[in-house]
Amino acid sequence: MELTGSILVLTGAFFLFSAGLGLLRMPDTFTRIQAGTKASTLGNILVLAGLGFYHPDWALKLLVVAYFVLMTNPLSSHALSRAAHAIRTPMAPSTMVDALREEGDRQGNGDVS
Amino acid sequence: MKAASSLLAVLLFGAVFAGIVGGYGERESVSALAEQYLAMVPRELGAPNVVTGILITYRGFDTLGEVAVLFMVAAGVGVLLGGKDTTTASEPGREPRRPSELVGNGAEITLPLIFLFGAYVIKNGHLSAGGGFQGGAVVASGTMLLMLALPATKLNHGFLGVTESLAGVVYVGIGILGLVFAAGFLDSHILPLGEFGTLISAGAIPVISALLGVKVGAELSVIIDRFRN
Amino acid sequence: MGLPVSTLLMTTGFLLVLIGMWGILRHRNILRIIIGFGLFDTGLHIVMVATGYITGGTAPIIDTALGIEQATTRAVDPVPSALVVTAIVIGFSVTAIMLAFAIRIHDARKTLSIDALTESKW
Amino acid sequence: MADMLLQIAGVLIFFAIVFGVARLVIGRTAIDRVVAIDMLTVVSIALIALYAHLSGRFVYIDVALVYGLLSFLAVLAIARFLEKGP
Repeated sequence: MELTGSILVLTGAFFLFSAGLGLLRMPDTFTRIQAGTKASTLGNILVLAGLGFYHPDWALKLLVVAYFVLMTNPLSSHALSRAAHAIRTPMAPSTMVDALREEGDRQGNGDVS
Repeated sequence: MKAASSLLAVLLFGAVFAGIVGGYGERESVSALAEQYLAMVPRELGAPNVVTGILITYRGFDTLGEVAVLFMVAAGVGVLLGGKDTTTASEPGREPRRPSELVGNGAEITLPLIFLFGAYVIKNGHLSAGGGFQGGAVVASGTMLLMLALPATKLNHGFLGVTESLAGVVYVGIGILGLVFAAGFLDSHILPLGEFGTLISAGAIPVISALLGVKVGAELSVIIDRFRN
Repeated sequence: MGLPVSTLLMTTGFLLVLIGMWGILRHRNILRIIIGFGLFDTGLHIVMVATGYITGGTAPIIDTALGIEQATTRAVDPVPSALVVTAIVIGFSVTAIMLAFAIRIHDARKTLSIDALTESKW
Repeated sequence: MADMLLQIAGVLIFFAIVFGVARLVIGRTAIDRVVAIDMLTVVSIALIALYAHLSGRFVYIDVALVYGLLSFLAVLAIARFLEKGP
């Protein structure tokens, strides 16, 4: 039981570590947003699940925290990346497709909203 | 010249602070007053959270004054900013961008959770980390999310004002009841202590905590709404 | 193991105070001055909490992990914590009033620089 | 065994925080810094939960929840502020 919990915590910590690494190493803002958000959300939930194995009586509160992070973290990074797109943050030279810009052009206004 | 004098001032303060930190040894035990509080709050008041016990009962006057300060701030911000919201809101051509649909829907999912958590923090003020002020701040941050994600919503200032005033009046009324039925103003022994560590316990502390939470939440919501333009 | 916790906390708090003081003294924009004030405030809160820490202390909330008998020996000093709750509320109030004044100044002068406020000098 | 795994996890989380702070310091645009703050908050929630386990106090979990709530609101507000453009 405890071994399962600690392995889950270790996996989560590895994902958090890779989130930090991606945040530092990725070439432009948008890739940093996706690296920082996805990996850290998964890592956080894994750490909380591992702690749930240690303390089964804390499980409900840990579940609430995990649910909250799962709901809010993608939301805030979505708003952030939309803002970054709106103020024309430069993208990495290797970017091929800008779907949000194309959608805005198709609707006839340059300003995507 | 000005930069040099500012730097000098900051460096002087830095030297003073360095002296304070260098001469400070970490304490090994709490002071006599704190030991008294730590021993008396669970036994006399029946509240597991010592900080809430101190804030609501032993320093009840202070908390009452604090709530009065918040009330004055709400009134002052209303006086400073209240008269102009009708002119700037209807200004054409400066329509703010609507937040995306995802943010709106996400806020609708998260808002009940936040308000529920605020109520939880308020009601668990005497058991766990929390209390009236903290829970009120959580409720007010829910209001802030409402304004960020759904900008078209209007707050009912009249209702919030009446709620806040009622909570304040009942708070002072409980204080006077303490004067009549127990040892002094804002004494929490007017209700039975109950079983230690349960939700309905610790005398009047949960009631006062709930009133504080309602009052602080309403006041902070009004203040935040005033700053929206 | 290393430095005591309260020394680390006090160093952090005093550094925040110095950064806030530098911001208050050197910036001409009112919003930046208000942010400097906020840093100053937060740093002082950290210092106040640090003075209440005792070695190996834990939160002064009595539950299954901290019995009534252990409370006087293992819990941290609750008095600075209670003071900091008050201080946070007062700091919030002062910040709200300052921001309201900043909005009024921006309405009247169309600028946020304190160089525009000339007539109140003595 | 389990304790050693937890210690390794603590070291990994420490390095995640170091990388986040590095991005916070060198980040070229304001958005980069906000992303770093957001990531640091989520890492801190995990760290607070881990600390609650290590010290055996249930009450610290509430702190993590409040922390996540405040960071979420701050990032939304900053995104809305930045969206209006300079």
